[in-house]
Amino acid sequence: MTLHKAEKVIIITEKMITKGVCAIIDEAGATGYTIVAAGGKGSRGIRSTSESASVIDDFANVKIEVIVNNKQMAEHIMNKVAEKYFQSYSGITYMEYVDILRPEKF
Amino acid sequence: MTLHKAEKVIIITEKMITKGVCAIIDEAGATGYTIVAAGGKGSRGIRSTSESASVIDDFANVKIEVIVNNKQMAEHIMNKVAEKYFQSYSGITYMEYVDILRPEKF
Amino acid sequence: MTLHKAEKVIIITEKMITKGVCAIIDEAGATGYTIVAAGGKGSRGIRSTSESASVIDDFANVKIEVIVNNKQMAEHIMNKVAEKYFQSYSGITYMEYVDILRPEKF
Amino acid sequence: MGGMLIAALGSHLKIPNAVYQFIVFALLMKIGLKGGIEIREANLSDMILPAFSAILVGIIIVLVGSFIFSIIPKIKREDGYATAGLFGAVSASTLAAAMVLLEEQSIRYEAWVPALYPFMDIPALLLAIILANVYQHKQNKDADTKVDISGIIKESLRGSALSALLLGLLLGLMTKPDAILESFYEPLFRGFLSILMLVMGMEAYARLNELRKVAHWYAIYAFFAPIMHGLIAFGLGYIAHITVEFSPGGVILLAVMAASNSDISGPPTLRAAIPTANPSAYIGASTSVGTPVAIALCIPLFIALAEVVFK
Amino acid sequence: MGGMLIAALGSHLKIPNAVYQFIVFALLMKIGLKGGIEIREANLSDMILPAFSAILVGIIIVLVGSFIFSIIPKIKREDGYATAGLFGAVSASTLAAAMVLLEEQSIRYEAWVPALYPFMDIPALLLAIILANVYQHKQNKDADTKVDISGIIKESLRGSALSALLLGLLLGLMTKPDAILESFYEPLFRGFLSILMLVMGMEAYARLNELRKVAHWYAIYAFFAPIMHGLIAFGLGYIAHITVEFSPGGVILLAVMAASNSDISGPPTLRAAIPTANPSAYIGASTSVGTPVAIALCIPLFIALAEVVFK
Amino acid sequence: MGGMLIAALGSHLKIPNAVYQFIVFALLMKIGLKGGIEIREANLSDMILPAFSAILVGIIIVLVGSFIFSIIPKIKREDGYATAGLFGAVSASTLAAAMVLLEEQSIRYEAWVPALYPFMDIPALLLAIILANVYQHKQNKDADTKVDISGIIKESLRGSALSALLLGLLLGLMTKPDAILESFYEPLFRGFLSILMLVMGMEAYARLNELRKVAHWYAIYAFFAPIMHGLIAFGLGYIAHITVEFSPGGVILLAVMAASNSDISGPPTLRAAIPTANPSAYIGASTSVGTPVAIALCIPLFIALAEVVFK
Ligand SMILES: Nc1ncnc2c1ncn2[C@@H]1O[C@H](COP(=O)(O)O)[C@@H](O)[C@H]1O
Ligand SMILES: Nc1ncnc2c1ncn2[C@@H]1O[C@H](COP(=O)(O)O)[C@@H](O)[C@H]1O
Ligand SMILES: Nc1ncnc2c1ncn2[C@@H]1O[C@H](COP(=O)(O)O)[C@@H](O)[C@H]1O
Ligand code: NA
Ligand code: NA
Ligand code: NA
Repeated sequence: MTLHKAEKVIIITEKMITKGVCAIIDEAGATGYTIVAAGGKGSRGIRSTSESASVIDDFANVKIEVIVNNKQMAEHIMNKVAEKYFQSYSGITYMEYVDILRPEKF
Repeated sequence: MTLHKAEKVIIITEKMITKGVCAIIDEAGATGYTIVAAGGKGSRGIRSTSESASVIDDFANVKIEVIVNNKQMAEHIMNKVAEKYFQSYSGITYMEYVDILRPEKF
Repeated sequence: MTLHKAEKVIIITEKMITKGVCAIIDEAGATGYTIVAAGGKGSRGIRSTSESASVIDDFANVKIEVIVNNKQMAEHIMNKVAEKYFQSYSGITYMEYVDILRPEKF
Repeated sequence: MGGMLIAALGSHLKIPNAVYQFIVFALLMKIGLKGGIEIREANLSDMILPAFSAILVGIIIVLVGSFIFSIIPKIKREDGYATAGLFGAVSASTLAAAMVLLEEQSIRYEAWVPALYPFMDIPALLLAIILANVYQHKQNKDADTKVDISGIIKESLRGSALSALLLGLLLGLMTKPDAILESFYEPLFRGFLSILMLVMGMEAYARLNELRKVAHWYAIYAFFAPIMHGLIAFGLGYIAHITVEFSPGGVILLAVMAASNSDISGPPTLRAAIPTANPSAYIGASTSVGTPVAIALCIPLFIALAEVVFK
Repeated sequence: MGGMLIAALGSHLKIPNAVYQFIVFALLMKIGLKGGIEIREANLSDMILPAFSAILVGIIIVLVGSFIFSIIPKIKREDGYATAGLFGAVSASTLAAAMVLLEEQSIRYEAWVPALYPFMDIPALLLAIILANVYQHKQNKDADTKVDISGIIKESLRGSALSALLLGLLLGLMTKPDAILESFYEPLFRGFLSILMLVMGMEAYARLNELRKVAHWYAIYAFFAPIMHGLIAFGLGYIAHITVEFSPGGVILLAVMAASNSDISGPPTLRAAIPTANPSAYIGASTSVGTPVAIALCIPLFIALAEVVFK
Repeated sequence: MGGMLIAALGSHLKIPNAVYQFIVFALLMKIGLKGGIEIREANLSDMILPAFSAILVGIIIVLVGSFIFSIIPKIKREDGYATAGLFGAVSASTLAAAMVLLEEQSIRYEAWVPALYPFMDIPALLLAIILANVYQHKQNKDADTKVDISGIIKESLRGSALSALLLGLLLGLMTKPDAILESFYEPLFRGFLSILMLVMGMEAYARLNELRKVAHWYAIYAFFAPIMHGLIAFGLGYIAHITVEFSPGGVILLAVMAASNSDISGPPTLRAAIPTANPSAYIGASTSVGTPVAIALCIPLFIALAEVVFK
């Protein structure tokens, strides 16, 4: 077995723009993504993003992860998302290096 | 304080085979694992794995993370899971390097 | 675009001490954190932490992630949490290296 | 019922999101079903004037609100449009509370009146969004983004709140859901509503903090606007009373709709369509001040007013 | 009720998973409790023939279906077995819809009939799984995996749907849950069912896409199979009517069970036990075509047929 | 109803957490509302002695339990305090089961009796926490952490269970929620309770494993303690019966409260306040042994006893 280097882009942002972020990911040519419900606190206050999360037991953020086999694509996704959304919506994005099993999948 | 290098194996796959994947992890000798509910899109379409997730508000994938202190064990888990399940079920697996606090725990 | 190195601290522990852990994070000077519901198995048994998770379909752990721009702060958070809580509550903590987009945010 | 509003200070009590969503769904289905059944049997011509009044009220509220905020210094224009839009839109829960009160006091209303909800809601949201977008166009002239009106209408109809209401309406119009309405939705109605009121009360308290961070003007607007909006609608409703015998209860409900501000579907719609507006400004004001005023002050006020006027 | 099926096109309306699960649980408990109470008082010998018919129908459906798919070219054998198994299995919601309709039209049936559900469901799933496994054995002869029949039975009894039904049955048999049944489950039954129908309607629409990607044969089978299966069961039920005075309503319900296909417990069971079968094939066909046909076409058809036959 | 306890062995049936939380909320609101309405009309002086008895029972249970565990060798002191606290605290679901049974057998009780819940619950938890903290102080003398009594009281009042009950009480006292109580909470009460019993039964089974890992003494205590606690409370209740005509049903409920152990709010409160105690010890014993004994053995026992004593 050999593992191959790849990049993982992580975007943590408001649930309501999930669709738009996923569209950017698809357009960039990534083969898929994974979404997890999240809560959090950032520069805009505790769960600043949720319309009604203080009383209702809910996570109003999402954490979206994309594995890509190509650093440029990774940076492209990060830039696009930050440009389009992070002025008006709260969110962060960062990157990690991972080892993948089947490089042809990504 | 000293941190120690370790490996983290991540498996993203259909919820329904969680039990089988965890059995492989246990058998491999890992000390534990963490499970998170996830949704996603992969080569098999949006949330291809969920029997009825299009209308019902639910995540039908799981993200399972295992920290191990031994690269061979990590690769063993990845291979076993991919071999046993990834022909019939959708899923991906990859690995990251992490720094752990108490190596004797893992 | 340039990416900057940063540290990500991950803490996986019982849901009920979330507040306390977040207080430690805030005190340490981190700019934010992200929380995800998780289940798991560790040295203290399957989902040992949940008061009533065996029958009720629920995750009783949380996974808290903090991105910091400063390795000392990262280690400080890990130590503080481990010291204060990991004798009486189950939990693990580890660290990863990530590349961030806007270093001034963290 | 109003008394439960401020109750749960500091408590750890939380309502699971799934339950909250289901309660909202059930309330809107109930209003829709009932409305649909009634429209089936109603004289359509009776509905024209009240429906037209609803549209008019929605538009007036947004125009007046936008104007007010535009003359207040240091308020971002987008924030003003969004706030005006939110107060023009309608709250299903406030409306439901008024319905329960009217029934308790046996004040009659045409059962299709609550179904006028979208007639006020959609024009108000739409106008606010259009105004904000036109304003932004003028600011950065190079931008070539067009305002996609039909897209906005579609999105707002597809939102989960309006979907449930319209689905209920349709089912009420086309099928015979009377049995389900009576055996299922009616008994749950009051209980669910009381839980919703509880949630809203806790929410109002929780948002006070947020409100404190934005300009006082929002709080002042949020206090007086519901009363003003309600009175405008009451006046138009009164005209409909004289001309087409619109019932006193109907007039009250129209006024309550005007006084209410959207708590479920409005905020996400506005957030998506006017992303540059600061949600703390409009949500804080409406949730912490506007809604309590609409429920605890306006409903009894308009009932009392109706007793005076229609006696 | 059927009319609500295609309603929510493009809407963002979603039912929380927790609510969906609870509704399914409540429906199955209700059917189980009622069945259990009735079996307590029923003449066991009356039940033998209908129960036996149910088993027989389940087996026949799977055999016939497997045969049909085996002669269609380009269909993977495992997909065929899984589809046949799904159509042999029973849908609690379709069954519940038929129960409500019979009650509305006051057509009497023995209250233990719905409790025959597992008698048709389990043999059908089991047989499909065994056939698929035996087939795979033949393919790769070196493999020494055995077909674990008792394991499959256990797993299918432990599934959340059958667990709830059997639990209800047991409680109905052994305790006196009449009060709870009447005050809690009965009033919720219709409302919950209508919500389930709504979910199924939206689901059917959403799955159409998936269906388009697989062979047309699935859609054709899914359209005709429910009618055929129902008629077979109607025939067997008619024999039971003549021999042991099985009620007309009972015959109809037996036919509806046969016509229905499992929407809750069947898919995951099959997915786990025949992992090589493509779920898009069997789920798409059953959800988008089979279920609507069973509900909107077969139920009225069999009621009409009963009126002709039993007059 | 007790019979459903051991039912669902090995089944995959799970109740969604959101539904579970809502059920608990509804049960406690119902008890609170009813209690509040009744207290409004009750003679306050009638309540003093029973309330005082409740406090006394809570304290006695913890003192006796702590003493018992302190003389058993090899039991960590903190574990003993926590266990005693849990058995001193009250289970809303056990209490509700007793209420339903009393109503079925038409044994009358003052409707404010269930509202005595916090009078026994809070002192018991509080005393256990204080004892454990004082003990720890003595152990490590250098530590300067103080026992924050008012903080503990506040936290326990803010917990979601007590919040819901107190909110219900308040609303019952101050508003007129009779309509909602009757149309919404009453019909749901029994059904929700039966589902809660189901959950508790499955939970009891699941926890047996955990229990096996800790000392036998916990199981022995958990078996006998409910009976003993109930009898103590029955005795004190009897005194109140003689002196202030406390009803026989009230005496039974007081005894059941004492016999019960907290299953919803107690465990997290103790876990947070006595973190060094091992939750497997106290939760295993109470859930797997204490609760079944309280429900299946103590409730009928005390009803029978009341029939003997009060005849
Ligand atoms: N330093 C951080 N570490 C981890 N997550 C963060 C951090 N800062 C922000 N986040 C996440 O990103 C979301 C949006 O952040 P912001 O745009 O700063 O409000 C927050 O709600 C958190 O979930
Ligand atoms: N490139 C990717 N990045 C992140 N997650 C992915 C990616 N591809 C697949 N996944 C996840 O893995 C699951 C199964 O993928 P697949 O087997 O390709 O259908 C998907 O539902 C996603 O949650
Ligand atoms: N080796 C591991 N890999 C991943 N997660 C783990 C591991 N060990 C423990 N955990 C997580 O940490 C939680 C507490 O672990 P413990 O304190 O060992 O009981 C568990 O419930 C898991 O969610
Ligand atoms: Na309005
Ligand atoms: Na069938
Ligand atoms: Na007790």
